[in-house]
Amino acid sequence: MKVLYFAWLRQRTGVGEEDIDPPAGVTDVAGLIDWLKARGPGHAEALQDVSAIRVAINQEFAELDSPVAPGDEVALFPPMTGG
Amino acid sequence: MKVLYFAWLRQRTGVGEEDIDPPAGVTDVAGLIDWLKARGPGHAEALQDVSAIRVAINQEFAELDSPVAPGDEVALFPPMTGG
Amino acid sequence: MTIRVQREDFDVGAELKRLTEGNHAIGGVASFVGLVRDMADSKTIGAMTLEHYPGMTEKMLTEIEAETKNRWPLEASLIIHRYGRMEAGEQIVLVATASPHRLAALESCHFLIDWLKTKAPFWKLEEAGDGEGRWVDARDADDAAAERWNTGPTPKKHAAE
Amino acid sequence: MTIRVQREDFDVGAELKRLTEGNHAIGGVASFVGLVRDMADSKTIGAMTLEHYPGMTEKMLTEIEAETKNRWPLEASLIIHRYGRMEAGEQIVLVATASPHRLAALESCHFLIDWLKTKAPFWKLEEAGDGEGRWVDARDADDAAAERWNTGPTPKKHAAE
Repeated sequence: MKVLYFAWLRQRTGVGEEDIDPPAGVTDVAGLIDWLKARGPGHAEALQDVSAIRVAINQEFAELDSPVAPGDEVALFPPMTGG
Repeated sequence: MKVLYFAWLRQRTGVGEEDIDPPAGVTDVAGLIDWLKARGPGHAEALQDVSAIRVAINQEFAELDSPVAPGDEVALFPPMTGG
Repeated sequence: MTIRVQREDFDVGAELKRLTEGNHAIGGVASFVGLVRDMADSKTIGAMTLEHYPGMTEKMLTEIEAETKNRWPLEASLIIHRYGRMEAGEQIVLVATASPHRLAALESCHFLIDWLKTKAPFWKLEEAGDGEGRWVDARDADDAAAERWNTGPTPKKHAAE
Repeated sequence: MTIRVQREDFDVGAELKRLTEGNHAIGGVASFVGLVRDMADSKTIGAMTLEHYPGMTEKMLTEIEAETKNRWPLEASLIIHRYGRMEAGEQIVLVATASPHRLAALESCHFLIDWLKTKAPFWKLEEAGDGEGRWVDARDADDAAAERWNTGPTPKKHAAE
């Protein structure tokens, strides 16, 4: 599974992209975020407030209860501010 | 008094602009239009349906009961279609 | 704040560039260009001639622009309206507004063209395929579009969006 | 129907010209240009950097453009969005729509920029005068502006205005 971080999530985790292999118990976005928090203090800080995080799975918007599977590209980012 | 005609009012009257000297009894736009109708068959045809005519006095929009006076510039035209 | 009534064509890119040049308070520029299209009421149109009321045209455009500035916080605005004969595909009119705020630019541009259509003294004579000239009728939809800005819940001035 | 996501600046005049060239069915072109302004929340901004999600950006812009075409009768449309570092006064984004009808062009242009602001994966990092970078917060007003197009009485397709 590939995880991408953008904007302040990228800055706080200190990584733009990482390949991960979460355990079988991680089946949805909420579970994935919980598991990612344990990767270090930067991750823990970046991911502590899930209400501030938006998610896309394979470049489609998703929710906290959306299922994730091996091979997915999961992106975590703040609300968008383009235009 | 100067009268200007635009669009199909200009075409039907056959004149774009004319200097006129209406009698003292002509005191408002409606009276002026009635008086102008007698200037010829083109004028009579152009001015027969006052509901199709818009008016400006001295380049400000006016109504049928707006007063007119010697020295005024009165313009008669159909509803506008610019833009 | 610029108003021009002219026979000749205009360069949209150059005009928009001039509108914003050096003004870094501008966050958004909205514009509308009206063109002569080749169809009207299911008839083919080759060209049209725009007649106007010199003097009153400039006066009305100035009033419309002043009203726009009164309603929205604008940094710059522009109205260019052509008159005379124009063929299908030619540009007729350009309105543009620049504001710190996106919504103010978009709304004021929409307002400018809606009001211009019913309040500026222009008249269109279309040349149909048969060579006949036909004065275009005013459309109820245009009156309704202009009227909407009188009755709608438009705030007087957005301090911010 | 054109979508471009690019580092370099764009020429609004040339883009709008290309949009309408040779298409005489077009009666109106509406456009919006977003610029970097030098003030935000009462702070002076010297420059900003736009980060985006390559791949998903193009995908979302394509979906937004398709939705726009589905709602309004358009002859042509254009979205150009830049990324990377831009200084105050620089152009960030251009959206433009061309339709036989004025109202369709104006409304669809407004819709495009409103939806783009909340649905395209871009993030702004502002450089304040003190050299500090600050990630811009999403604004409730932008969400409301985008939401309006879901609940408003927008007709599916205007046959004519």
